[in-house]
Parts: sequence; structure tokens; C-alpha cells
Amino acid sequence: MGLPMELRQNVLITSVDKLVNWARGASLWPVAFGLACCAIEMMAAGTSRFDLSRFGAEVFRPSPRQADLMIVAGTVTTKMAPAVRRIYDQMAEPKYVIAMGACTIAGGPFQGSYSTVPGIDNFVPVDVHVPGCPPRPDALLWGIMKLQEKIRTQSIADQRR
Amino acid sequence: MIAPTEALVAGSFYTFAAIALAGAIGVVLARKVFHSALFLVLTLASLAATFVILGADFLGAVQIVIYVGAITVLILFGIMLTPRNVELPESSGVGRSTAGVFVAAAVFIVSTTVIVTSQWPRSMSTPIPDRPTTEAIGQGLFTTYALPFEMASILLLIAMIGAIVIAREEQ
Amino acid sequence: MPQELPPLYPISLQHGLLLGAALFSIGIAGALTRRNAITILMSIEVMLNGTIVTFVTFARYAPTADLAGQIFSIFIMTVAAAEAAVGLAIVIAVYRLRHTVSVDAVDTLQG
Amino acid sequence: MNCPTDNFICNPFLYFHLAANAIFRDHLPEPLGTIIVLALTVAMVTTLIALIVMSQVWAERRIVGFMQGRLGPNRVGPAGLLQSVADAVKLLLKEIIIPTQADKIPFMLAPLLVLVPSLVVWSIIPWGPGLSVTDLNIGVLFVLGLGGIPTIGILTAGWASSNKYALLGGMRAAAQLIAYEIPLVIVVLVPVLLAGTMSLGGIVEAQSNLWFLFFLPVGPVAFLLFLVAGIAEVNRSPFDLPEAESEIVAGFHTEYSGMPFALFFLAEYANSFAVSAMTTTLFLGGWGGPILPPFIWFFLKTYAVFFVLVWIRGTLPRLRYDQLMRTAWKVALPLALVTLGVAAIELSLIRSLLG
Repeated sequence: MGLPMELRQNVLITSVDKLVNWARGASLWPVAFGLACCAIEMMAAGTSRFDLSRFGAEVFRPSPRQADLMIVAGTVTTKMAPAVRRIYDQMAEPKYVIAMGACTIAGGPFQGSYSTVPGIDNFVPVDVHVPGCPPRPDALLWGIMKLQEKIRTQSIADQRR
Repeated sequence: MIAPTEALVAGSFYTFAAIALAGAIGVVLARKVFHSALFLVLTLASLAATFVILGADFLGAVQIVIYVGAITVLILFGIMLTPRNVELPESSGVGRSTAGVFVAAAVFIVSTTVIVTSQWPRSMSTPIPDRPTTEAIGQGLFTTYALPFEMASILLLIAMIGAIVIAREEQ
Repeated sequence: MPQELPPLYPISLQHGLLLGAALFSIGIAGALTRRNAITILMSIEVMLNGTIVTFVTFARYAPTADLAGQIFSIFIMTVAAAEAAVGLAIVIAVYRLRHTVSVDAVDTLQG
Repeated sequence: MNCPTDNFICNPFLYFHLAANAIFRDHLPEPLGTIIVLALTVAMVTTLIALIVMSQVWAERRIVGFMQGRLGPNRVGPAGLLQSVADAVKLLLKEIIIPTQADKIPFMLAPLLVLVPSLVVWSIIPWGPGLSVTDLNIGVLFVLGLGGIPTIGILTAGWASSNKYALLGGMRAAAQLIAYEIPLVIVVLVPVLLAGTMSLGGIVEAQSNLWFLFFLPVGPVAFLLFLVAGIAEVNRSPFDLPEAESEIVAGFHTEYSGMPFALFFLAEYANSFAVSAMTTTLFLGGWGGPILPPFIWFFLKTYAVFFVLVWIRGTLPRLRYDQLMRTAWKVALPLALVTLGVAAIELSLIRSLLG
């Protein structure tokens, strides 16, 4: 996959990696959608007390085409799951997913219910899980910073296409 | 010897004229109406450029304001309000097409012959040096051509009311 | 005796007139061959623009005191705007009645 | 500050101009040298636009942040100054999605149709005395003409996306632009009438004694109308109905991602800067001002107007569509006509009184 190992540490690749990862991490625009109570906490993360915008991530894009980050905030029901997957598919690469709250991670209090998906890992690749029921806005900020850490370890040499 | 800047001006005139002609052919030949409208924009905009090169800078700007800014937008609106025309089969019978092309070719040949063979007065062989047009046009519109000007405004008013009456949904 | 066309430089009266004539003819071809009413309207706009080009060229080369050619071009544009507005209104009214914009569908008056 | 054109403090681009001329025009055959110098000028103006747009995006996010009791972007670079750079780099490197159903060539053409006119406007903005790429004698008309072309781009974007929200957004944008262009054109005639010229440089010079904003009673009304119609022209909040996310997703650029979307974004900010610059030029005396060099005055005033735009955005909720249209046709248009009439009468009265 990708480049041979001896080229990985090439100056050109590593410095381009640094720039690209810095830019991607510093401007994570989320899709504007929320499913349940976690969404309220997600909105609170954008307000003055917690201020998501300090990390450049307050630009909630209404269209998934322009967003980089999908924060799945709230219980995903089996009826909603195709819609969530569809929004994920509509996003442009590179795209990241944060699963926010117990319900999205594992079904939460509704686990085993006939209508609830036991965790969104079943149908979208999740980058960061933010536990809590619901997690506080600080926890979402923590999740975004974790995601930035993860982005920093990426390399363009690994990209498949 | 040709002065280089003037050669540049002449060259841009012919370039824009060619673009305008290509756009006009596109208007006629494009299969989708929407593409025709975009070609029309191309034609009108490059004609505005040729007007500027021909010393009519005010007219060039007016061309962009009225034609590109208003009439094309109106046409695009018309296209979007009549969505089913996208699938309209465009070939309208071989007979009518050949007749149309024949008429157009005849008009073109006749006018070209007239233009090429006419004895134009000597005084018209060189361009009039550039002069400020805005003021001259304004003066003309309010003195010599005041009557046509007023009639044009009345025409616009009538057209506006007529268009509203025709296009309005019956209540 | 036919006057010879001057070389491409400088832009001559004849070249401007030829551009106008070509645009006008292309417009005629479009107006006569297309069926879509909106395309026909656009072809008419191309024809009107051919006329404007002719007027502007004459204003450039005819030694008159005022800019009659350019002023007339402005009148042409006014008429073109009025024509486009009324024409599109008619097209939309026809579309509402017949659900098509083909000019062939609007031939009831032929009897 | 009294500023001769050949003073380096007054005309910071003089170095560039002289150097470019010395390098290219003196050593190359004639049309080539001119073309290269022109291309360099274009490149410089484009770079300037990119820098200004980045500063605007940063300023807007910080100012709105402070207005809402937040901090705004402050993690990327000193005080978040590199935030726009990060956004730009990210958008450049994002995937460009072209929907299967889209009309491909118009789809990719639309962002250019929107962007290019808003960049061309910058070529005639007078930054200082004699300091513009070109000073046309029909400058005002030129600006108005260029203001109409993005409408076509927006309609194209809406139609070519083959997405109903994009189409609705495009239609809305076009209807709004047409509605507000009319009062805008009429109200622009007020400074033209007062200055007696359509050249932007001439209009600025005519304001050396009195800004047209203070030409009572029509000045303030015309200024306000111009600002309102200008905000509506560039689709900024509270007139951002074409991209109202609560109703029609992202409007005409719903289907655009990556670079084409960045072009729309760039065009929006380049346009709002152009509106600020035009307000400055037409009503606030342009580059005129004491002590400081003219171009600094120009930037100060323009950024002040831009601050007002941000302030309005941070304060007012979005209008409803019928309110928007009613404002345009039933308030702005008659008011603009009355303003123009009063200005004409007042001017002729003043002329006859002063002989």
C-alpha cells in the first residue's frame, strides 16, 4: 500500500505531510446535524462558554459536501442509520467521524432495543469515540483534539487513491 | 510598419469577433437550451469587448449591464420555469432545417456581397479618433433624440405591464 | 468597380459590417430551424446584436457630429429588453397551458 | 496629506511598476513587454485579493466571536491569524465531487463566472491618487455591469448541480440580485450626479471638501440604501437567503466541495470587500484624509465599512423571503427614486444660487 518504506522519511514527503496535516487538523468543519440529546451538548460546545471556534471548528456546514467532520450526536435508530451513512458517503475526502455519546458508541441505555443501532461502527468508520451520556462539551472538545492528534500521524504516502 | 499596440488592439478585435461568432453558432447548435443560454452570454460579453475596441466604451458597459446582467438572466429564469423543455427533441424536420439554413445563407451571401462590392465613401475608410462617448450620448438622448427616448421608456412600461399580465397565474 | 477588402489591420468598416452580417445570419438560421421557443428568442437576440454591431461600426467610421449609431444601439437594447420580457411571459403562459415550449404546439390559429 | 503620485510613501506600488518596466518593457519587443507587465500587475492584484480575503475571514470570525462573548479562532498561529491559511490549504486539498447527474462543464464553469467579475472589479478601485490598475471614465457603470455577471454564475451553479435545493437557491439568488440591483443602480447615480463624472477617481476628488455622506439631506439616505442593497447583492447576512441553511441546505453551492466551493467562498468575501471599497469611494471620500498617506486612509475606511457589515451580520437575524422582496420593491426602490430626484433638484438649486 502506498510508497515503499525507504521513501517514507523523505524530506519532501514529511514536510508536505506536516503542512497538510496541520491544515486539516486546524480546520475541521463539522456537518450541521444532530440526532438527539447529545446534539444539545454539541451546540453548547459552540457557545461562548466552551467555544469550539478556538480550534477553527465552528464552521458548521449545512451541506456534507463541504464538511470534513461528522459528529454523530445522539441515538441512531435503525431507520436513521441509512441517512447517516448517506451523509457520510456524500462527504468529500478526507473525512472524519466522531461518535459522540453512549448511544452512538454502543446503543447506550437503548442497547438491545428493537429500534436502536448498537453502535455506529457497524456502518461508518469511526475515528474518535467520545463516551458520556451525554458527554459534556469539554469532552467533545477533547474528542476533537484527539482527532487532531490522529490527523497529525497521517501521511500522504498512505493514501490509496 | 504597424505599431505593435495597435496590432494588439486589432488582434483583440478579431479574437473577440471570432469568440462572438463561435458563441452564436453555439446558441444555434447546442442541444440543451441551458447551454444555448450560456453560449449567448459568451457572445454578448465578447461583443461588449468589441464595442469597447470600436470606441463605444459606454455602449460596451451598457451591453453588459442590460444584455448580460438583465436579459440573459431573464432567459435563464424562463428556462428554469419551463423545466420540461430539456427533453424536447430539437431536430425539427429536415425540410424546415434546410429551408432555414438556406434562407440564412442567402441573407449572408447577399449582405456580404453588398458590403464587399459597395463603393464606400473615402471618408469612411479611416476610423474617427476616440472621443468621450458618455457625454455625447447623454446630450443626444435629451436633445435630438428626446422623442425616441420617451417612446422607448413608454415601450418599456407597456412591455413590463404586458409581461406581468400575461405571465401571472389566474387567481 | 468593387472595392477591395483592406488587410486585417487596421480594423476596417467592412470587417465590422461582416461581423454584424454573420451574426444576423446565424440568428436567422437559429430562429428558423429550432423548435424551442426560448432558443428562438435567444436567436432573435443574436440577430439584434448583429444589428447593433453594424450600428456601432458605422458610428465608428461615419463622420457625423453626434453619435447617432451608438444612440440607436441603445434604443435597440431597450426594444430587445422589452421583447425578451414579453416573449418569455408568452412562453411561460404557453407552457402553463400546453406543458411544452415547442413552437409546433402553438399552431391552433392555423385552423 | 498632500500626495504627489511619484512619492514612494504615497504610491507603494511605484517600486513594483518601475522595476517591472525596467526589467521587461525596456528589454523586450513591444507588445510582449506590455503584456508581461500587465500580467504581473494582475498577479499582484490577485495576491493582494487573496491576502485581504484571508484577513477578512479572520477578522469576521474574531469580531463575531467577541460580539457573542467568545474568543474566536486563536489556536492556529498567533491570535489565530493563520486560521484562514489553514482553511484555504485544507479546501485546496479536499476531494472535488462532481455529481453524476450534474451538467459537468457548466458545473465547473459556474464558480469562475462568479469569481472572475468580483476580481475584475478590483482593477478600477482607486486605492490612492492615480493608484488604480486603470481609471475608466465609465468606472461606475463598469462596476454595475460586473455586478450582474455573478447572477449568471449562481443560476448556472444551481441548474447544473441538478439538485433541487441548489436550483431553489440559484433562483432565489437571481431574484434577489435583480430586485436589489435596481435600487443600487439608481442610488449610485446620486454620487455620480454630485460629482458630475462616472470615473471613480473623479468621484473621490469631488469629495475633497465634503464627503457625499454629509451632503444633506440625500447623502445619508443614499449611503444607507447603497449599503443595504450592496449587502443584498453580495448575499451576506441578513440577506443570505440564497444559502439559508435552515431552509435549502447550502443553496446554490450545495453540491460543491473542495476547490470550487473555495472559489465561491473567495468570491463572496472579495465581493464584500468590493462593496466596502465602493461605499468608501462613493460616499466616504475614498482615499482623502489628513496626515496619513492616502492608501492607508482608503484601507482604514474600507475596513471600517467591512466592520459594519460584520456588525450587521452579528446582530440581525435572516429576513424572510417575502420581507426581503417587499423591502426591495416597496421600500428601497421608491426611496431610491425619491433620493435621486431630491438630489437633482437640490443640485440645480445650488447651481442656480451660486450662479
